Amino acid sequence: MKLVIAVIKPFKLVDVRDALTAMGVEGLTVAEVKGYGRQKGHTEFYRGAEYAVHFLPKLKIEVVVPSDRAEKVVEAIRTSALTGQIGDGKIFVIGVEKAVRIRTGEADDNAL
Amino acid sequence: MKLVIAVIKPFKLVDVRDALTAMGVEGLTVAEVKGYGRQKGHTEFYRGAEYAVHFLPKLKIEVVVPSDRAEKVVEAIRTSALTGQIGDGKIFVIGVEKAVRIRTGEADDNAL
Amino acid sequence: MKLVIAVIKPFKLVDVRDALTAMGVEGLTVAEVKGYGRQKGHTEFYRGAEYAVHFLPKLKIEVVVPSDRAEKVVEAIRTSALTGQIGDGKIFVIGVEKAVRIRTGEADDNAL
Amino acid sequence: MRRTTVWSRLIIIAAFAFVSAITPALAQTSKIDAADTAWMISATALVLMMTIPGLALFYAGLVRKKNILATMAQSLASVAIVSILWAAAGYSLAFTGGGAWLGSLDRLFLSGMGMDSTNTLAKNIPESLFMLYEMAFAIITVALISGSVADRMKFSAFLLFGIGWLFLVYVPSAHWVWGGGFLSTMGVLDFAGGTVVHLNAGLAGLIAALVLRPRRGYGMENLSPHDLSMAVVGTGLLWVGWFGFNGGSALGANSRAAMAIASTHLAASTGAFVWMALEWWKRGKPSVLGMISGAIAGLGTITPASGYVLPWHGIVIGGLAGLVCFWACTALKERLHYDDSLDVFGIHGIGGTLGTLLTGIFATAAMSISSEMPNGIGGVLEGNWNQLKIQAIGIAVTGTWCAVVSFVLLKLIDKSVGLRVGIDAERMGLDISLHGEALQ
Amino acid sequence: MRRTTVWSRLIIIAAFAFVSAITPALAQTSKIDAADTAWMISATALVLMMTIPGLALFYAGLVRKKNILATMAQSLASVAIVSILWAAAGYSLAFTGGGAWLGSLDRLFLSGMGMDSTNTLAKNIPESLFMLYEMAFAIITVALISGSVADRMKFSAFLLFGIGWLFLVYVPSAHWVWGGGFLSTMGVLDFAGGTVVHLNAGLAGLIAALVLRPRRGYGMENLSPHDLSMAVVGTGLLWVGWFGFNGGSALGANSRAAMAIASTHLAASTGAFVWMALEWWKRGKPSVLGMISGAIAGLGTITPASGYVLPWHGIVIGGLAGLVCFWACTALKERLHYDDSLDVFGIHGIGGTLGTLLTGIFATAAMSISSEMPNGIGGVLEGNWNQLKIQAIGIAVTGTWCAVVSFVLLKLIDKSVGLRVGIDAERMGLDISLHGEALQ
Amino acid sequence: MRRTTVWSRLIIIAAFAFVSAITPALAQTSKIDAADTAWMISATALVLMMTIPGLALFYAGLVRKKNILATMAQSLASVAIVSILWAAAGYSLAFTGGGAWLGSLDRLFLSGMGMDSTNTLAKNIPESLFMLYEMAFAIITVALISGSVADRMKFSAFLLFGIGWLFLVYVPSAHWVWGGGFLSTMGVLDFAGGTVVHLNAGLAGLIAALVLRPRRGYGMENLSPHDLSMAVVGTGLLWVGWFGFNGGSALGANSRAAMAIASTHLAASTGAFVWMALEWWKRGKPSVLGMISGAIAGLGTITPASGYVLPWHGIVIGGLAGLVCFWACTALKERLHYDDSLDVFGIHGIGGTLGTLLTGIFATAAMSISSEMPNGIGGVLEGNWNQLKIQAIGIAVTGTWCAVVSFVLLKLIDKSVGLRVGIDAERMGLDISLHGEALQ
Ligand SMILES: Nc1ncnc2c1ncn2[C@@H]1O[C@H](COP(=O)(O)OP(=O)(O)O)[C@@H](O)[C@H]1O
Ligand SMILES: Nc1ncnc2c1ncn2[C@@H]1O[C@H](COP(=O)(O)OP(=O)(O)O)[C@@H](O)[C@H]1O
Ligand SMILES: Nc1ncnc2c1ncn2[C@@H]1O[C@H](COP(=O)(O)OP(=O)(O)O)[C@@H](O)[C@H]1O
Repeated sequence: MKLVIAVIKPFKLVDVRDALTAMGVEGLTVAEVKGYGRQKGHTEFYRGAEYAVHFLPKLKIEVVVPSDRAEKVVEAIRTSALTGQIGDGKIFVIGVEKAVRIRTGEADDNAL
Repeated sequence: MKLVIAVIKPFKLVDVRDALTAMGVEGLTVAEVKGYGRQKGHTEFYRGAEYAVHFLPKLKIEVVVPSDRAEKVVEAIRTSALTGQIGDGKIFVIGVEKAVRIRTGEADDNAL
Repeated sequence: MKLVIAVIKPFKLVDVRDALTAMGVEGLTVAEVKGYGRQKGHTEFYRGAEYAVHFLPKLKIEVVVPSDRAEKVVEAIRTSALTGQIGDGKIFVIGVEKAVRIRTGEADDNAL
Repeated sequence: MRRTTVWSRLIIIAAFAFVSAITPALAQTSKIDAADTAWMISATALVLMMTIPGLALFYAGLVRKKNILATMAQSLASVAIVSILWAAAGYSLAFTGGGAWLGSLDRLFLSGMGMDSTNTLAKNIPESLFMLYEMAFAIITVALISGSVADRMKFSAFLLFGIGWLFLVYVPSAHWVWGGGFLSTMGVLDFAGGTVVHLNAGLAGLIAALVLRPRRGYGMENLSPHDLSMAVVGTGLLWVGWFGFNGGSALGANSRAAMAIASTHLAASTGAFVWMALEWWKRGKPSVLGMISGAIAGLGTITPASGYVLPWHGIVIGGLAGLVCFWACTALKERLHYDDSLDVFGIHGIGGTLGTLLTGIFATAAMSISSEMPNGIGGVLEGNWNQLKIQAIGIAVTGTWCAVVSFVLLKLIDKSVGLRVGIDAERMGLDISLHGEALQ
Repeated sequence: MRRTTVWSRLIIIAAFAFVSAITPALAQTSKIDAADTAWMISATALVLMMTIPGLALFYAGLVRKKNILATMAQSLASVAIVSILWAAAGYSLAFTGGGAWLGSLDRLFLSGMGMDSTNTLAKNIPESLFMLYEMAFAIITVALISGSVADRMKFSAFLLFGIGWLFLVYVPSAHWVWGGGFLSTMGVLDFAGGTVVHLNAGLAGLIAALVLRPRRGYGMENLSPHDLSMAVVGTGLLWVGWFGFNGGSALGANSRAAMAIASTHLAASTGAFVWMALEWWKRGKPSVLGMISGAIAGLGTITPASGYVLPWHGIVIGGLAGLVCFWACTALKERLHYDDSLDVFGIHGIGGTLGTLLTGIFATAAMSISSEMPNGIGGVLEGNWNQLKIQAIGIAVTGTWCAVVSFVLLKLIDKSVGLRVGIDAERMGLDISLHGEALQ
Repeated sequence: MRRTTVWSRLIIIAAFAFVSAITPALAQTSKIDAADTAWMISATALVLMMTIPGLALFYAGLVRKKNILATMAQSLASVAIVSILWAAAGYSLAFTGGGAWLGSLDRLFLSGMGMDSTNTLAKNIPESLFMLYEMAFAIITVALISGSVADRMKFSAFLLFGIGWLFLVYVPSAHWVWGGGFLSTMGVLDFAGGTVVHLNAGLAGLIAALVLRPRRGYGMENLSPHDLSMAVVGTGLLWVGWFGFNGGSALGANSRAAMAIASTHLAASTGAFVWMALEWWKRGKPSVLGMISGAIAGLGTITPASGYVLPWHGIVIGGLAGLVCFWACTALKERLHYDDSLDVFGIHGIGGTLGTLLTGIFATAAMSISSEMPNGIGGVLEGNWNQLKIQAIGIAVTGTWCAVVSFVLLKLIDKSVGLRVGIDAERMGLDISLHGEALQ
């Protein structure tokens, strides 16, 4: 199995989830993160003080899928999260050795 | 070493932590996440508007342990996080190549 | 490529980011997490009630880098996140099979 | 470019007003009552509190996190700008001189308003206090509109709209109904602003919502409130402040003020209860948002009637308010498919109209006795069907004028500075994109 | 099923009251003082502000995030429902007619309350105002109880309890002490509600907490407050509102009101200071929760005494309040092992009792002079030990009645609709499970 | 060790004061006006509301999440401690007896203050009310200072500083300007506290900020506010409360109070508008923080003038306030490199000074007529250049004394208990490290 990690723009979550469910991915986990990269932040003023905000709000999606579907999932996320503008984010794929569904104890592919 | 990732129901954190410390796991990291899966969410009304809430609050526990203990840790988490109801969550195991304790520079198993 | 995960003390973020950009790492993702470990928490009183707070606020930095640079990155994080006091945190390295830049579709090292 | 336009306009208005401030001033004196003054100062403070922080909290509590400060900014700016313009010309045009259509220029920049001055409309308190009290009404009316355009209107556009709307809609209709204008001569009963405040704000809000078109993601994305507890706090302050709003409209510390507060408080309570009950029955759960919506609906609806009805009428009126406004914010809104973000129309527009009509039904002679009306005026319940007709006319006139002028104003602004922020700004949230700051 | 029960009961009550509203009405007239009216309107607004948003914020700031809206809902619903019932029958039963046990039905649905009506208990202000002022007291007393049952009581059960408790406990004891009932004839001194408000609410809260049993995880899990800053804001509004609560109980704009406010403010300050000092000394750190707890303790404790004592007595009484309530919320609570979620008993129950006793000690003849008591009444400090005995009787009677009736009521509701939410609902939080909404 | 020092000192002060409370008491009686009393009670409540919850919210909304409760704690503690000390000796030393430098000890622990007592400075209201009203001023002045030292000062050190500063700076300067001291005899015009409140607090804040040195990370890390919406709410309450602050300084329910409120409200509005406009022009975006900063600047600046000028003067003064304070909080602050955390100096210090000078320019004879000044006093606009000189002297005297004493006090405390928390405590946040609690 593979763990597909995608850092995307927050407002793209719905599109990505729909794309994934459309291809039968039944579950995923999302976390609010802050991202630093080529996309420049903005400057905030507070009376006399000026602060450059480099970290931008992003969402990190984590989804574990059977190895053979990883390719498709990555592609689905890429297309659904795409705006074409800087800051769209990244997708990373990592190998997963074991998966367990807590409720049933089912393992690996059956756990997903 | 293995990175054990567990997505559990929030109110199970204490049980899981106790189970892990009981077996000598001295550290772990927790993050608040939102989960999407078979467990259905609920509907919220705001005057005329109706919103279906699909993402439910979950906790993601990350703990790195020596390879030989991974099995036991997974089992400990599974039993302590179990309620038997849908939405109990998942456990994933991933290989870790290197671990370092920042304070001391100790590496790998000694760093845990 | 390698995914370098570092759990650090919140106020060290700026130092770490500077150390990484200094060595040419152009992007990273940060998440607010709570950590449990050797560093002891504190006790909070609320009128009659007394609560022991074991989980301390930490930041989790995730950065994916070309395999050959992983060593240096780990070292850079270690030195920049170091205070020498308990609770400084950990660094973990995990193998990444694939990376994609959503905006361009560039893959692997070019995606970073 | 855009900004220059904004300023140039502001400057023109200010300049104009200042010049004309040189006109000779009049000073009328009369017997000022200390007790009435004591209560009216408190009432004025209460009505200002309704906008800041009351309304600012109520509205901010209903939007998403990224728009909380921008929403509050609209209430804050309404206070700042309306106050200055009210002193410059608004008060004079609305409340001095008895023209049928508009007041006089005698008090431009409050010229000639001295220590002993009083206004013939309130001989028992200092004119400066009367001016302030009415100012607080103008402020909240403009601020109320911001709820309809929340999450998408340009701050500059809102300011321009507020300025134009104050002079072209609020000031005239306040004069017609309260300043001795033709509607008051006609006998329209509007104790504290069913038409002038609530109908006007609600209708302007609806027009603005329609012209601006729905928020991005409306109907698809989850646009639910970030922190409803802020809205609850705002409701509390609005409710308490309404004692000054309706009670203060008696312009003195007397039984009428107390009676108005009694019917007001009971209407708010019943409105909250009915809306809660309806949700419980239809959706299985009584929401906090429902309770506060019902309370505000009850308060807005009783407003025009409060000084003319018996306390228990407040229970009936509040109950109807909860029922009708609940229907307006759910069934009606769904049918018509407009995105009035915070339901200013569904609650204030509908409530103000309903209340103005109900005033024609429940008005009680014994309660409405005053120097102008020695025998008081009764409504349908006392056999006077004519009053209901008069009330309807008042609604029709005020509503038509408000709708037309608001529409034209919005179109003009849209063509010039533009009404709506860009899609990226809307996505990022107005706090950052318009004001360069955000909640963390 | 459950809901129907709720509604049917509400309807019955309403119906009953309405029918009897046809009884002939009496209208007494007398000299209304404008200045007193001015202050009492403000005082009424202040006391309403104590509940919304004051208490709503104070309590919401002490619970976990998932229960914030549900906690506010209880304050909101208390306002809505108590107000309607107070107008329907509560006021009439508590404050009209001089029966030893209960008032009359003369003012059901406020029938016969006209412009010039006054109540013999407050001849100088409009009766409608007196009714509203006392209404605000009834509201906050019921709302206070919600703190004890926070995080676990069904909303429907709370409403039913509030309705029953209002008529069976609050109304009678208000009549006994303030409405000319047997306790006032006996000479019990309770200026603004040590027994009627604080002892009653605190004791009912304790009983409810015991019957409901502790929150899930009490003693094991971390149940600490989500956002204490809300509680601080609530405390500020409660403190300021208390000027109307104690100062308004003078029922006029006079020295007595000012003196009552002086002792009240000093008691709050000293209570806050003492609690802070105790925590600093015993725990090494002075907590903000400690300061606000001490302030509320001081305010609750001075309440019955405020109109009868000298300003500096306020310092002594406030100091004792901080000391005793701190002990009650820590040592005592620990020993007795009950889960009174927000310490309504430890602060209001204990404070109200303590204050009522201290009134018997510090009462000063020179301060307590009034039309009813031309020579005023002194306490132990002025050699009148008997007063202390009378105060104790007042506490015993009020407390016993309150405890017994509250217990029976709770048991009845438990058997019918059930008092407590299910375990899943409690875990998910009451905001979502009971009201279908939540903070984000 | 540290704590003991704190307590021992507190105890000594209390003890001393109590002993001397045995001095014979004087009781003057005179004609108390109910209407004036009605308004002044409300005004007192409004001014207390300015500190809690007003200022507590305003300041808490400008700090980082980890310091929100600690910031509120400073406002709360100011209320508790200043109130007690004011009753103990502050009031007596500031407002009784006509010494040129200091008042008398006649009212230690308010001894002799009876039902009918009045103060010669306010013969128309109960002395207890006058004492409370002035108490609220002392409270907020001390609380204001906390903004300068936010995020780094020890709670114990702040308390000690507050206690010393109250008696050594506030009490004397209040006596000089308002209590019949030499500055009032000299003719300094300060209606509601340009020197006594704002200049004093702002200057003390600046000194404290300098002595404490900047917050860790100042200039490097992002120290931006956690939740500006709290600051907006605080601003609303401060604004409304200011009606009591400036309007109440007329000490009665009269035209002067109304006029003072008119100029006050217009100054706040213009200040907010100007600051907003400046930011829009210089930075491209009008911030909410800018608007509220301008409003507070306008309010602080009009304070000394409010009772002596015409309403439209408020617009001019408020505009200048926005302009000058914006410059002070940006350009000036940058040049001088001090870390006055929440700009108490830039807004209150500069605003208070500016306003006191402008009072010497805009003072209008017709407005300033009073029993003491039968013909009123005009300023430069009416040809009286001398008044400007007198105002300058008032500023110089108050400022010098405040600066010197504040500096010495701070140094003494630094040497004894220490002023600043350790670096770890500062990093962890004062909520946890000083008070053992935190927002979640
Ligand atoms: N090397 C990296 N490791 C982990 N996350 C990264 C890395 N580079 C970028 N990111 C994440 O991707 C987000 C977008 O990257 P950015 O360089 O800003 O734009 P783009 O993806 O279009 O090149 C960043 O905000 C960050 O959260
Ligand atoms: N394929 C997946 N990848 C990552 N997280 C998942 C995946 N499937 C489920 N989860 C996480 O596990 C949680 C529980 O899964 P769900 O299907 O709702 O119930 P159950 O675990 O009992 O089957 C989800 O809310 C989500 O956070
Ligand atoms: N085995 C582990 N797996 C994952 N995270 C860990 C583990 N051990 C520690 N951590 C994280 O590292 C943080 C610091 O560890 P701790 O033992 O407190 O101090 P130190 O790193 O100095 O030994 C913890 O708060 C936790 O977030």
